[in-house]
Amino acid sequence: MKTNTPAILTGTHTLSGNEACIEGAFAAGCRFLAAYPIMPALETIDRYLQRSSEVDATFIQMEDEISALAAVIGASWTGKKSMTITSGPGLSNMMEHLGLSVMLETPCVIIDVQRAGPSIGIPNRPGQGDVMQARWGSHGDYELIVLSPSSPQEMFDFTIKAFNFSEKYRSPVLIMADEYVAHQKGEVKIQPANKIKIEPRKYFKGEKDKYLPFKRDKNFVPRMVDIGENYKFHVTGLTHDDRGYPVMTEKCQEYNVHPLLWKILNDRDEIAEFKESNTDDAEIVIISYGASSNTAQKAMKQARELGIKVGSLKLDTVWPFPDKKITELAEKVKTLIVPEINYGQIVLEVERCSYGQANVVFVSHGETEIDNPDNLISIIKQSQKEKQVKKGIIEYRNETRRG
Amino acid sequence: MAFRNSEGLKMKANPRDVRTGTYYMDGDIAAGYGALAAGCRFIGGYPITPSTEAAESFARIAPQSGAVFVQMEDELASVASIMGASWSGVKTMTITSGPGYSLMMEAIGLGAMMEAPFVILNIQRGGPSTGVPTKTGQADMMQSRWGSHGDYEVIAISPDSPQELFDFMIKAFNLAEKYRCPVMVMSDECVGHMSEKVVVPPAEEIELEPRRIYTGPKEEYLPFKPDQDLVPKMVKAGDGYNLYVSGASHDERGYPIIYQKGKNQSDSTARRLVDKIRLNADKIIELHEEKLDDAEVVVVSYGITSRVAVRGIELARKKGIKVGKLRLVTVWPFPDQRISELAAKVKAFVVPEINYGQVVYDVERCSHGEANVVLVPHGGAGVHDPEDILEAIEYAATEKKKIRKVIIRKTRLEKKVFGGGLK
Amino acid sequence: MESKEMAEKNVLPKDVPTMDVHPMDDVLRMDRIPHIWCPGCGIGTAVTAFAEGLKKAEIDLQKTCIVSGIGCTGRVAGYVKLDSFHTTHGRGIAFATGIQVANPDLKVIVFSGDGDIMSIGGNHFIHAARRNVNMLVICVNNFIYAMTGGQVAPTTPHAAYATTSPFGAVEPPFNIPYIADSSGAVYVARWTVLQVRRLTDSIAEALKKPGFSVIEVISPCAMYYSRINRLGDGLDMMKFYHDNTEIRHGEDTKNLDIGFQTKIIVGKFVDRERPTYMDSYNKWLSGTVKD
Amino acid sequence: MNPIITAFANGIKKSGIELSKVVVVSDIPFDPEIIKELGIDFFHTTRGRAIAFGTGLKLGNPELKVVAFIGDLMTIGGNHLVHSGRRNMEMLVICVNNFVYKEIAGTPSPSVTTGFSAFSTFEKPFNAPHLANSCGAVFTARWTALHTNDLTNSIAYALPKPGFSVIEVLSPGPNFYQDINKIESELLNFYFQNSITKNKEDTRNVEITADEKIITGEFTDKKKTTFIDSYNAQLGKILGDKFIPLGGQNE
Repeated sequence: MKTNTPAILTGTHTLSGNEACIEGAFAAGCRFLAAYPIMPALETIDRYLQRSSEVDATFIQMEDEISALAAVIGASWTGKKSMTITSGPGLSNMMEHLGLSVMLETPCVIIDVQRAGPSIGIPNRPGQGDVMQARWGSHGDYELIVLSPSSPQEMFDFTIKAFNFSEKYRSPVLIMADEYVAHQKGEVKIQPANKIKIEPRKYFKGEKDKYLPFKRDKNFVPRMVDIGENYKFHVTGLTHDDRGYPVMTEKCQEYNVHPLLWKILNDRDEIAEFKESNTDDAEIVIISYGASSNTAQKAMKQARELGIKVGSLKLDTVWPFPDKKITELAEKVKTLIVPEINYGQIVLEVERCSYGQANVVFVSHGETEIDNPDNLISIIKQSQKEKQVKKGIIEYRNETRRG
Repeated sequence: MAFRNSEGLKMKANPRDVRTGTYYMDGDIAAGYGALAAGCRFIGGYPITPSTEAAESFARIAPQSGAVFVQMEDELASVASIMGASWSGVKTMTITSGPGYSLMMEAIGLGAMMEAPFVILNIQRGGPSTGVPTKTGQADMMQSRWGSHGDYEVIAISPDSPQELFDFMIKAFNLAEKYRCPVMVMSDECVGHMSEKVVVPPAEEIELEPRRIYTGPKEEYLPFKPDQDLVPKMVKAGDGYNLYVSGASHDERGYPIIYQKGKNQSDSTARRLVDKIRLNADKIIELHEEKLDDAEVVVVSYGITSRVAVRGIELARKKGIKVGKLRLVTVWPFPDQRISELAAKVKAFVVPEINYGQVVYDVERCSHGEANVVLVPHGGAGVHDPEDILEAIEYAATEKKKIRKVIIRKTRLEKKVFGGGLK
Repeated sequence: MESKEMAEKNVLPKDVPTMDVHPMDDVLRMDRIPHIWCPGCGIGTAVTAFAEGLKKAEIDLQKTCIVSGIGCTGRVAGYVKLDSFHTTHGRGIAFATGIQVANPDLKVIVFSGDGDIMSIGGNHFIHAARRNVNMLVICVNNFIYAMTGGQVAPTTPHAAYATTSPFGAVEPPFNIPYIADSSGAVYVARWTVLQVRRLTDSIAEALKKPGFSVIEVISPCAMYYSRINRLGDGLDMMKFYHDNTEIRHGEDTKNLDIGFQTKIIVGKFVDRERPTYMDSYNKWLSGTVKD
Repeated sequence: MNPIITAFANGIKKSGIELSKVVVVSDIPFDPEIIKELGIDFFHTTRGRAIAFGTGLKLGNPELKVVAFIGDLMTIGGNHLVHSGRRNMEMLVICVNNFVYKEIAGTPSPSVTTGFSAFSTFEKPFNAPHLANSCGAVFTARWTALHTNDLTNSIAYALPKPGFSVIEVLSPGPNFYQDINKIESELLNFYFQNSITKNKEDTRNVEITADEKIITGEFTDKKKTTFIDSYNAQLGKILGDKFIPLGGQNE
């Protein structure tokens, strides 16, 4: 399946992360956006509106973020690829419907341009404080896919990837960008339409009266139909059987919810993508994602120039977490350094997966350090002094310079 | 734990609020009694199964004590209103379950940021989404820690009986006042709807933590200037302190830093919010330990599961397996250190939870590869089969290899539903 | 089938015609019957009226879908044989807005209760009315949260009892038609479940009307509202409706307050024309909007 | 200073209410200097929740005079507005309506993405006084920010009035941090000059449309039992002596 050409601006452009995200969405076939404006994601809606008449896409500004995600889920069932865009406070409001989209197995994409939190925080500064929230923020058990772009180009690529994942696994997919990436201008290469791989929706093709909305295939993914095709299906947020009818038993809960997790976990090695550099001979590996990976790259280069064997692992996919890769690295290297624009979230996962095999050093950094790796370099040097493996997360607190 | 505020003042419950006596009541009702005994003066709530009985019990007894239950239009309003009430100088809480809890997420961040002391009682049910409203679950545990955006820390405690729902309401209010942060009582449908003996002690036996009220000169008051333990002192709205309290990142005066000049203005708000809990964790954490002296396997559990686990432990002990019990009374902040100590000593942890793995990952994290970690999952809408826990203990005791991942057991239920289990 | 057997056993007179299919078979999900509603509840009647109305309106059922929230009435979607969605509490209208805007060919019905639509979903209600999104909202008002066990609702009449207002409700209730009217709904009616024929006609009429239509259906809750307030069973409530309702078409919506066991004014109050959301949207897109 | 704040400050003074009992709850940040100068308490909450937050403040301490400033025209917090109106919660809501006109030359066209305009251009805006009136508010008024005297009087009147009052103020950019800029003051003038005052007008007729003059004035002024009075009366009736009325007890 290929998308229509007018939606895809093949060529090289200078775009901000926010704009690139919208181009990615159009390229992926997104035709419905429901949102509530919020800093620092405002430019996305601007761009979407500018281009919406060219690509015949619909926009509705809802009264709040709760209804925005509800409308997106509804729209997705009409057959349109749908998404919503928000930032931290909005994502918090969406938590209930994140659960609904998991339960209804509705493909949709949520773009979260993170800002400094908690609560209102600092609307115009970047943060990475919503990463754990993305995984755990709604009640009940679920697994979902979270991608974290670090540049406008990735913002474009990952948005397409997000739509593909959401269709493949019939699951909400989150993109955790941040204010820095969203407002950063950069070169974005857009491939011709025939080079962009688009995952088609998994439609049911059998007889109409045989359709069961939650009958799973061998990968635990059920087939979908659109509203208005005379399938007369029923779906519910209650625990349900294959027909989508509520059944309030322990057995049905197991039958319904357990595969929801495994449809993602089964493919976790495929989904969990990362970029590795210089890890072969490394003694220290910086594990980063999103805007922080820009800092990490710079620090790695400078450290190598100083003769320190530093490698880098950039997580493209944050959830599901690449457990195995981290364990593998921990067994090989002395120290894992995790810089994040928060006060310790993914570092907990790194600590978990390192099984006491390597020192885990956490660096809480601010936006000024995205361009300036000095602090990270000094922490690399400090961490070299550790003689043996310490339990727990090491944080060199004298160097807290958030801002 | 003795409840003393920083001045060493002690406070007893008001006899008017305490319905002293011995009752046979369900956990939800006990929670309502507990909240009133703790001095709660305002509940903004919204009905949701299976937590409504708590609101109903409070609504019946509150007006005679000058307290009020207001049914708000939704959970968003409930939690926002209790924060307002908290700053007006009274103790407040709200009552909810999974879906309502999800709606409260934004405001929990606001509560952390405004450092308003308040309590949220979450009677967990089967999820995700609407799930199984009338049956139990423990799948909101991670949500209670991570559900709102940005960095913050909360305190979460998990009762395992109606008596504890009463006691823990008091404990929760005391913790909230002491640390000025949202405190979650993470109960579940099973405990909430379980009827047992509940003893409501006389008022003089209930110690309450008074609010950390600022008493110095008015002009010198800074609403977010922390004490030694990183918790600031509070005043009431309407007392002429000219308060400026903001949900935006703020300085000690409460003024948002976004509009202040200078880009390098350090944002220390969130740092202190997390530190005030992390650095006080030792004082907050409460654990119940049984038979850990000689234990080779430790069952880590909380809430209703800790009672189900007892049966599994008994059966295992009968078979001669040295198994102990660690019950997390305080789930957040997580007892990193204690788990770490135990990991160095024992062979394995067995973690039964009514979810597909949440707190188990923190157990895994803190065991640093020194002990195996075995998860006994349960999807909700019921509790574990003790046999499953027994088998997990047996397995954990015999497994010789160190396995570097969470070992997820296939339960009887899973085998029954999926014919041998999911692949 | 049962009736056929009964006829064979001579329980029924011979000349009563029997049939193999229930007349509702094509609009209701018979595989989900029996339903969850209590004896004496009025929601079933409302559903019957709705099913009849659907047929009567002669709209394309394939292009019709139904969305419910949570609650007793929230279960309606599960029994109606259309593309049906049982969503989260209060968000039925928001969900339906997404469906309607993404595919304007569809007619969406939101069938839910008073707590769902007016309390937690109040914001979506007034905003969808303001936008005039093309949908029919059927709001069954039983004056109480029945699914959770009888808590006070924003429609509970003043001084009526409920479990969370054990000493009588202290808040005045919403006048649903008034708020719908003032937010911009194009069709507003109120009926009790006693007036089945009028309710059916009203539903059929509203289904064909483009724009945001609201029908409030007053229904007895024999299990909670009537029991807590000692008003008898469902039948007693029907008798009450019979004696205490007055049809006043075109009545000014501000006069439609409902008190505790006071007279209920029913009828069609608002029927006006306004451009729907999609009309305005398309006009705006094509640049013909007055600038 | 923003003219709304000036009117607000004068209104409080005129009403004679003790300043320390006035609490402003807002989802728009105010300049701390303003709050200092006013000498009142201020809470900056998340978007849309100011009224709900204020409800808690009022019920926690019924002596307080709660004023909620809402900025985004009841978009996200619309539900709290209608329900507080229904309850008749004692509170003054100052709703800063920044619905921007396209007609005025030289102004940026109001697009949804400016972050200030609450609605897409083609959507019909709420008739705020009518909505407030229909859900039960006891006092509704609309002024532009330049109706300084009228606005002051309305605030001074509504603040001590028991019940839920809503004053809609037309003003560009609900920004209480800086002085208004040139474009904003032009807009303000435009509002002012295109308005016509009709006190006691039926709220049905005060919708803001592109073609007609903006109707300003005090529209609703009625008496209704407040939430707290109703609560105390109802529970007092049923519980008798056992009942401790709200606001009556001293802790």
